[in-house]
Amino acid sequence: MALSPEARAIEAVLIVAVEPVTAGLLAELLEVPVEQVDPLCDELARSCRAEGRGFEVVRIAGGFRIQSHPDLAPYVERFANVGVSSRLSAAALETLAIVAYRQPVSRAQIAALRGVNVDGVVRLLEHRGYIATVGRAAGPGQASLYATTDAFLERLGLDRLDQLPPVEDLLPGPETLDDLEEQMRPVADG
Amino acid sequence: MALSPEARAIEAVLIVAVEPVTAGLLAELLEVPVEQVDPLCDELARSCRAEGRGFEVVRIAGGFRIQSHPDLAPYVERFANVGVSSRLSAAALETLAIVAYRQPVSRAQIAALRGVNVDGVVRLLEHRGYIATVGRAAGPGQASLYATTDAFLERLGLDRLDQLPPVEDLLPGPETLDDLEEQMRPVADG
Amino acid sequence: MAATVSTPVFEGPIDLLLQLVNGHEVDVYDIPLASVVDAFVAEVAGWESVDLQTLSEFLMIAAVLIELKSRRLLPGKDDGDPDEELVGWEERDLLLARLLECQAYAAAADGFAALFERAARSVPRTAGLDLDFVVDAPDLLEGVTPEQVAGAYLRATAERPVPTVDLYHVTVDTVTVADAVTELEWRLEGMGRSTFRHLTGHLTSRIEIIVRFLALLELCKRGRVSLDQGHTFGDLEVEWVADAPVPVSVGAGLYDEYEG
Repeated sequence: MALSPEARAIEAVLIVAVEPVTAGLLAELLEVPVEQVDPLCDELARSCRAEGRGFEVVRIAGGFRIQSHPDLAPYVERFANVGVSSRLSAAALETLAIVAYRQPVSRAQIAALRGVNVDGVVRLLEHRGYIATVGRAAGPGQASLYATTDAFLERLGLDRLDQLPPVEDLLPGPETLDDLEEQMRPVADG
Repeated sequence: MALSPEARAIEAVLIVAVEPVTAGLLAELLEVPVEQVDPLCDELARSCRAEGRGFEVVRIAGGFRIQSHPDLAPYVERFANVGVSSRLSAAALETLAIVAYRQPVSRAQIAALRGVNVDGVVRLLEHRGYIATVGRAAGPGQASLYATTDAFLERLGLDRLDQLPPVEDLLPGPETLDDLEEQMRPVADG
Repeated sequence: MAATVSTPVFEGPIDLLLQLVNGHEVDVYDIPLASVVDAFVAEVAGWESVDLQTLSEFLMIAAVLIELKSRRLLPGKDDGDPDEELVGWEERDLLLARLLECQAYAAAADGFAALFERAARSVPRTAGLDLDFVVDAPDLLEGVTPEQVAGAYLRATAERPVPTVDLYHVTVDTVTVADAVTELEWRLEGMGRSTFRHLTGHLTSRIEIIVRFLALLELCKRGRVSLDQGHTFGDLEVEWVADAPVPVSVGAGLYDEYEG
């Protein structure tokens, strides 16, 4: 089935875009109501799957983009610079997780949680563009507050932050928690 | 009709590539004889036409590339003029800054500093006239060397390059100062 | 964590032990803590240099094990109202809460690694605009100053963070009992009487509630309020003692601080 003219136009725009294009901008370019953009991009994504194209249309960091199909990673690897060198350490990943879930958060708050100095790790993450300062805490010292960036979403392949699993789901299993709670219930009458 | 696995792989590579990819390189990536590349690219180009995709596969000097379909030029032009972005991305600004302070500099040198592929960004900056090639590096490969242009100086309201703030003056960076401030904060506010 | 221990029922890394205990695969009852500590000390003795991270992690896990074990050894109580459970919460319990939270973030970090890995299999199209297109877009450098260019250069070239000497040991984000005392004095003076649930109803974090509880105990100790609890696990009634002696000034250092 041939693509609709609007889906073709979206594809052409995504082919020349260098970062995700928002639905609002696509609507403006096509002169269609913004509600129509999602179905059109769906049409586009479906047609890529149906024809078994070498790329896919995905929704990422609040916009749409074209990217190579994951199946074909072995072929495109040499064009991409996302190898081992950029892999984050466990400490960096955990710090990133804390920022992602507790943002906006200060360095001191992260350090309090991790129990170690996190200055170096925070700077590394900032340098990579995964986190950025978004303001300052009230109170003395006015510590910088950090939040995750669109680049973070892009690198994780996410559209929105709320696609991350809720932190509750990451706690040890429910039985374990119930049981821990039981073990920790006060023995005295309070 | 579904694409052959080889045509899919070529499509993925062309989607990711910034510069035209030679038949020789495609043959190498796919591990097929180079004579097979032309027919495969033909298959790909035909399927794009048959399905009425928003892009086409073309052969130009030096190899194959994917580009937006000429029919859709009005949308692409509008996107370029309205959309692309009315300001430089952080990544583009950093790349421009590297060229400004390190010129003449090759793409590979910039990539080494930034830790990511900068081809697209360099093209954008070159296309916008902020940087230009000023020669070629000695040695194998003879990489193009980039420098900033008069237009760049003009946009920044500078007469000469040496009016850019000396970067040593900016050390220690603002973040470092924040750190110091944070570390010297009174112990508690209670 | 590198440290391993050996006990009659378990041999392996200490954090694995805690996971097994949490997951019920090993009963904390069967773990002789002395042998855990002995094994760890023996291991530390073999170290060429002190690994602070491992040491502190061991201490934390050991503390949690002791906590779990002591709870298990004592006769339990149940069916309390969840709110009232807080009454027995103490700093040690906060340690476990924090450990659980850290475990959650470690799990999230694993998830992130998987997402990174998966996302890296797809590479975005970034070829950009075909140069044949005529573009008269607004100046991309509009509003950019030379200083911003310099800043961008520094960001781009700040390859590795410079190691710095850590001068602070206390976090800024503390909820202090002193603050809570002041706050509760002010509120209770106006209200006369209230309940613990009412006083803490607006709070969302456990630590804030606990700090209010400690502040109430402090006020009670100083004779500023009287506390009454109708029945076990009932709501705590708080009454302001209007004719109490003038309070001594509330200063820092008199109270423990709790990290939020």
